[in-house]
Parts: sequence; structure tokens; C-alpha cells
Amino acid sequence: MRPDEISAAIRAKFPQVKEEAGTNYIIVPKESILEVSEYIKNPPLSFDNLHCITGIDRKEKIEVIYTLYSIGEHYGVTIKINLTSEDLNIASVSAIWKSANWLEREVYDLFGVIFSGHPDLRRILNPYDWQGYPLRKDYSNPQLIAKPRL
Amino acid sequence: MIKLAKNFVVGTWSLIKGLAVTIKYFFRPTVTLQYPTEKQPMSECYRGLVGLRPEKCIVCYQCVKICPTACLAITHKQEDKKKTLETFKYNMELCCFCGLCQQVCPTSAIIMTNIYEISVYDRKKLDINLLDMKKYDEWTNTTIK
Amino acid sequence: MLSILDIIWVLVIGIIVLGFIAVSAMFLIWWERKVSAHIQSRYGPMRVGWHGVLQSVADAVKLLLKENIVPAGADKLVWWLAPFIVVVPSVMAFVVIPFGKNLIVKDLNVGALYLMALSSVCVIGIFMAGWGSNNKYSLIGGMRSAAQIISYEIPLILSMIIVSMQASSLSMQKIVAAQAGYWNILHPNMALAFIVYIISATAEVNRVPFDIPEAESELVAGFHTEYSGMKFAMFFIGEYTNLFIISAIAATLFFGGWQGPVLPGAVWFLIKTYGIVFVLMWVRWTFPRLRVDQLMGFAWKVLTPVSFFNLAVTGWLLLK
Amino acid sequence: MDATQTKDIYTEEFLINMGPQHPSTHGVLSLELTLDGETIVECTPHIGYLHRSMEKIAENRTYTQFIPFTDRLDYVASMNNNLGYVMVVEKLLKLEISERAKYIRVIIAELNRIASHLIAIGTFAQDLGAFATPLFYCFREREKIVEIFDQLCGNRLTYNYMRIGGVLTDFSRDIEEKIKKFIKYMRPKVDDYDWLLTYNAIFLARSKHIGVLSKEMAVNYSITGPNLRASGVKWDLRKDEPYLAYDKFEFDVPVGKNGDAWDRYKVRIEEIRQSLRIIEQAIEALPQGDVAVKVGRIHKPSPSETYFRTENPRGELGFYIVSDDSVYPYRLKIRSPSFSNLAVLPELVRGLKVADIVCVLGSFDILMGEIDR
Repeated sequence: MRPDEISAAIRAKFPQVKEEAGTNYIIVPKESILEVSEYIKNPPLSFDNLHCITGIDRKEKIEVIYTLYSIGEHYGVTIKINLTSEDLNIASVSAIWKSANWLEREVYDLFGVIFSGHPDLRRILNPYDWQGYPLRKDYSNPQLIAKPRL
Repeated sequence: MIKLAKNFVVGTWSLIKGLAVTIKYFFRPTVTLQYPTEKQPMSECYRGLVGLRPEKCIVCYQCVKICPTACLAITHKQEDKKKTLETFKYNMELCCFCGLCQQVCPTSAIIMTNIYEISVYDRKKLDINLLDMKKYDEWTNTTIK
Repeated sequence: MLSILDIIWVLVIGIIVLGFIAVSAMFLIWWERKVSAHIQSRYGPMRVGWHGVLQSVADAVKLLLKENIVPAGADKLVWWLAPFIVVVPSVMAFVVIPFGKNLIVKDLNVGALYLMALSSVCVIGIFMAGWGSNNKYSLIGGMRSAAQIISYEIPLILSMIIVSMQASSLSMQKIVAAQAGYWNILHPNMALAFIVYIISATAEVNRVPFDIPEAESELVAGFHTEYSGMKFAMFFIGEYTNLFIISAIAATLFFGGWQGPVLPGAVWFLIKTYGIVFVLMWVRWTFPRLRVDQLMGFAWKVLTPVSFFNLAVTGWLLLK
Repeated sequence: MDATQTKDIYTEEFLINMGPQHPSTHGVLSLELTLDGETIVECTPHIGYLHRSMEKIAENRTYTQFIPFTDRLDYVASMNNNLGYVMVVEKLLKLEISERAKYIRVIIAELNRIASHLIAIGTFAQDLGAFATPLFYCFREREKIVEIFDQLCGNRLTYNYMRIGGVLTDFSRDIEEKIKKFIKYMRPKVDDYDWLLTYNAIFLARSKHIGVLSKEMAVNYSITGPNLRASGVKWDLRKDEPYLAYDKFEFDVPVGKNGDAWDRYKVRIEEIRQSLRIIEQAIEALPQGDVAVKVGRIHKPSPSETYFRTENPRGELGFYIVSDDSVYPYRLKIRSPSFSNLAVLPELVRGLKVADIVCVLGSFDILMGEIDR
């Protein structure tokens, strides 16, 4: 299956899902992440491998990006979820893909996105008592080395 | 029972094979060096401490801009159009020996020396002015004889 | 009544034995480092003396000068006593080891039994060290050591008994004398006993592949994690003295002891002993370590039945 | 102790902290173990002792300046990290590199894969108690590779060799000869490892049927690399999504049967053989040409985002890179293989002995520099 076919298949099933312009990334509203995940995990799409979860701080919003692959079928899909900075709650997919457990903890640690339903949502890379979310753009720490002059 | 006996024989034989490998190398010549007295020859392009040939420097600031860890700092004097170096600070505590500065230098003023024995007792010694390259003699002398 | 002469005699013997132990332990440490180094394509110690022969002396001086750290919460008395209880039995074992025809401190008529008794005292010291350190890794190491040594005691003793049966004596000199011209190892049942003996003895002195009490990659250093300075050195000396002793016993029981042509007895004895020590070192630097349950299983399921079987066969052969 | 406790046997679970300083946690990993005797009841890993926030650093460096930092991710396989990073930047810039550079990259990446697997094998044997001997043999062989790299780029551990648009230096005749000699030297050594370790009875007893990772579980936990293949999944990016010139070479993808610690070890041994095959073919067919495309030192890609993954010795290393109008990446996410590989550990070691946790951990070949980033 080509990326556009996968995207079309998902959009046919869930009308609320959109496609990002210019790419084949799929934008899922945050309410429906669980049902979409449930659907694409199982055949016919069978995305059995949650490869990576990325957070991006876009200042006005925080994007959470799920990179998924299917080992058996040799294709992949990228799912995007936009979160406004007022409401950073999102359902955890760690019951569907076990690998989400640590990946979600990492996004929580670095961006402060709260994954509800996660079995063990603690900080992972930073110390447990760390203040702030380091990868946000407004994070500041006096110990940070400034950008090299260009 | 036959299987058990077979396992026993195979297992014992595998242990003997392991012993054969170790005794083989017991009689082979050693491969290590007696470090402080014997030293490994460094390759020609070895990236050790950063060195400077001040007469070649044209104060273009390329090295300062490319350095990923900001360990170089230059000040210069402007005399009409000609720039001359005033200080060339090099903080080897931060240096990651990536060789990018050597690569960007248009006049090959920055070179990577092959000095790699750089442990000191005083941190201040790690922040040096490269115009005074005599400091490096001290480094090479600190090695154990 | 002890005369002055007797006391002087005891003192001289004691000094000779202790001196021999110290030198032999240091030599073995250096030798092990050299053997391991050459197996691994390295040089090993090269600096102190010719090819580093004096390295162990330098290490001993260093350890003597080191601060003696007592861990907080340690059971002081137990902690202090443990290294002595490990070292003293191994020193005592030298009493009955025949180095030559007349070169033996005291040829006890219960020699072999005496050795068996001593070999199990060492475990108490190791367990005390594990308990007294107030460290969980040490405790696990001590526990493992107790379980291991108790298990391997049985095949060890059984295989020694077989030799005693053959010689119909427990005295070490008589066992040696019984092998005149024909070493025990040349009998098939004795060869089997030797294999059982050497495996259990390796386990007894906690060497790879049976070094679970101090399993470096699991328990950091096992029972001697918390020891430093001379106390650590005592564990070390105890370990290498034990290594010498098990090899010496093997040489005595199975390889004809000090008997041999041309060369004097003591030289033959040392050649045989160090030969066995070399094999043990060679094994140590080759094999991985067994797991606790596999180790126990091996002792109870393989070695013990085999030695009982061997015992029965030997008895039948003798009665026939 | 009161009467009730002496009457009924009173036992208590035992909590030990393994690490962050421990001989066999492969760096600064801390494992909180709850033990029942010697049996593991619960295992909680604590990571982050080596956290340098590479992703934040990346946002403050230009694309070229970040290459030295990728050396410090997986410091045993720096070349492969360099490769993964420059490939994602090239994908972002839509840069096509020369054929010779592709071949050189393949050779270098495979050499470093061998070096990395050698360390994995050596430390795994060390964890199982084969004290130092296999490790020293592995280091002896690795030294030959390191010498080649030293001659090539001037450093022995953190190479900084790959460049956006090519590589730093071209192969000289001397290096080609050295690589050919290395292949001849290495082949019998791998057989030696087979004799010394692979089929050794004690080694088999220690590692067979320990830490069995089923196919489904491996995929579900997003395990990648040799660890995935040991579970019987035939998935190798070099074969399935070929990048560089991998589709031009003939090689097999070794897979395991049971997914136990021994299979993970065995897959690595086989991969060394396959890597040697790839290098041999590549060095024979090395095309002529330039090794680097002329590009500036400062790159300014158009705003876009892209994800690319390469097959690292430890699994799939992915970079998710987002660019904006500046010369700095807006966001760089590093998807490190060891991070995902370690996540499965608590589930695997439950019910095993203390000695086995070391075995399972060693067989996964994790590297803390990459996990903590």
C-alpha cells in the first residue's frame, strides 16, 4: 500500500481524521486517538510497531507525532495530534502498543503532555523532582550554553 | 539415556575446544604495548590538541563560528584594513576534538597537533592562549618517563 | 613436658611454614596474573622487578598501608574475625602435606580426615564476612558460598575416601608410599575420583566456573565487597593458599606425591602441584560461570551419585 | 522477634539497588530489584544519569555543528550515528551524494558494526563470568578497525567522519589494503569465538532459554536490530528498505529461533560474518569519483519535517527532524534503539535469578549514552 492509500483508508473509516496538506501525515483529533489506534493496530492495516513518539512545541500548540510501521506489510504511517497549550491531556496508547510506555513517559518528561490512562507516568530522563519541561521553547535555565555566534 | 550420553560427550568436547583456543593464544606473541615507554604511532591526520600558527591567521572568525562547543574565542586589533590577533583563547576543557575548525580554516593556520596526553591537576591550565604555544612543551614534558 | 628445644623446634617450623605460605601465595598471585595476561594476549605485570615478579610484594605493601574502612552498621566482631577464620585453616592444612620423604611437619595418622575437616571451616569465615559487612551483595555472596561449599563437600570427601581405601590408611605419607611406581591416577576408578575431586575442589575454593560467591558481574565482589587494606589481602592470601593446598592434595593423592625419578622429592612435588595449579588457572580464564541452581544441581545430581557409584566399585574391587 | 513470627516462617522481600555503579549494568543504569531469595519479583529501571539533552543542544547548533554530538550518542558505533544523522539532513535538503561516497559509507558503517558487535559479544561473555578473556580477544580485533578509522579520519572513538553531502576524506590505497587484510584476519577469529563461546556447554547452559522474547512481544515493544531478528522476525532495514548501496550487495539476514539470550548472541556472531561479506563486495566494486558534494557549511532547508531511520548495530536509529526558516533545526528527535530495547527488560526478567538479569541485560547490548541522550 502506498502512503496515500493508507491515509485514504483511514479517512474513509473515520471522517474526523484529516490529512496534512502536502504530506501524507494524518491529523487525528485528540479525542479519537484511541479508536483510530485500535483500528490501525489490527488487520487489515496491522500497524503492529509503534516506532517513535515525537513531541514538537510549536509555541501556540504542542504536536505529538506517532510514527508507526508494519513489520509484516512493509509500510508506515505518521499520525499527528495537535494539542493546545491549555489542555495537554491525551489518552495513552500504551495498552495497545507496549512500546508506548517509555516513549510516552519521555514526551511527558520533556514536554509536559499528560497521557491519561498511562500505567506509570513518571519522569524518565530528568530527575524525578525536576521543575519545568526542558524541550519547550520557553524553557530557560541559567546553565544552558547560549547559541554559538554566527 | 543415549541422548544424555551424547549430550555429555558433546558438552565435554565443547569445553575442551574452549581450552584449546585459550592455550593457542597463550603461546602466541602478545599484542599490547608497554604504554608510557612504548607509544603507539599516531596517524598523520590525528586530531589531538588544537594548535595555531599565528603568522598565518587572517582573523576571519570561521573557526569560532563553526566550533560546536564554543571553546575558541578571538579578540583582534583593527589597524585600518589589516586585522591582527590580540588573543586566541582555547578552552580545551570544552574541546571535543571534532576537527571542524581545522577543516574550515582557509589558510591552515589552525592545526590539530598529535598531543593527546592532556591530564592536569589544575583546571585553569586547560584554558590557554594559543598565541603562546610554548605552553604545549609543558604538556609533552608532563608524561611519565 | 615440652622442653625448650621442642618450643624452638615448633617456632622454627612455624616460621618456615608461614614464610612458605606468604611466598607461595605471592608467587601464585603473580603467576596467575601472568598466565591470564598471556592467555589474553597481554603482558601482565612488567614493571616491578624482572617481568614484574615483585609486583605482589608492591601490592602487599600498598595494602598494608591502606586505610582500614569499617562499614557503618557492620557487625564489628564478626566482621573483624572473618578474614582470620578464612586464613587460619588454610595455614593449618600445611601440617599434613608431605613435601618430601621426611619433609612433613607432622604425619598425622588421620591426615586425610584432618584435611576434610579443615576444608569446611573456611566457609564459616566467608559466611561471617558476608553477614558482618551489612551489605546485601555480601550477604547474598555469603549465602551462596555456604550452600555451595556444603554441597561440594560430599563429592570431595567421597573421592578422597576412595584413595584412602586403596591405601588402607588416612596418613598422607602412607598414601604416597602406596603409590610407589604406580600412580593412583592410572587406575580408571581413581581417574574418575580425580575428576570429581578437582571439580569439587575448584568449587571449594570459589574459582571460575564455580565462583558464584564473589561473582564479579553479579554481586560486585560478593562476600569481600566491603573489605579493604590488609583484611582484603588476607582473603586474597587465603584464596591462593587454598588453591595451592587443593593442588598439593591432588598431587599427593593421585599423582604419587613427592615420588619421581632423578630429581629430589620436594622438586617433584612442587612440579606436580604447580602443574595442577596451571590447569586450574587455564580453566579459570576460559570458562563462563555457572548459575547457582545449575551449580547445586551439578553437585547433587551428577557428582554425588557418581562418587557413590565409584565408592561402591572401588570397594568391590578391593574385596574381590 | 515475637512468637507469631517464630512459629510461622517469616520471610521478607529483599530490595537491592543494582547500579548506577555496578560492573555489569553497561554504564550508569540503575535497576531497583525486589528479590525473593535470589528470584526477581520486580525490576524497575531508572535511567537518565547520562542525560545531556542532546535534542535541546541540536536546536542550538547548525546542521553541521551537530555532527560531532551524534558521535556521543552511541559511542561504540559513532560512524553509524554520523551516518544516520547526515542521511536525514540530506533527505531534508534533497541532496544526492556520489556513488563512491555511498560505497565508502557502506564499508565504514559495516566496519563499525563489526566493532560494535565485538564489544557486545565480549561484554556479554564477561557478564556470564568468562572473565575478561573473550573481552580482550574482541578488543584485540576491534583495535584493527580502530586503527583503520584512525588513519582515515584522525580519531579513535568519536570519528566525526560523515559530512552532509559525503565523507571527510577519501580512501587511500593503503587503507584499502588494510581493509582487505582485516577481512582475511577476521574470518578465522570469528570461528575462534565459536569454539571458545558459542557452543561451550556452560555458555549454553547459562544463556539458552533465558529471557525468551516472543515474536509478538518483540514487535509490540518496538524492539529492533539483532534483538528483533533473534526473535525470528526477518526484518533488516538494509534489506527491507535499502538505503545507500545496500541493494547492490549479496548478504543474508540471520534470524534466531527462540528469541533467548543465546539467539541474540548468535545473531550478532552471524552478522559479523555477513558484514565481512558486504565489505568484501564493496571494496571490490568501489567506484571512482568524488567523495563529497560541494555544499556550504551552513544549510538552510525550507520548512519541512522528515523522519529517517538507519540500521544501527543496536537497532534502528531514527531521526525526526523539523526545520524552519533558520539555520538551526527547529526540533530534532532522536529515536534511539537501546531506549526501546531496554523498556522490555522488566517484563523479561520477572521470575529469573539475579545471575540471569545480568545475562539478559548483556544480551540486549544496551548503551547508556544512547538511552539517556
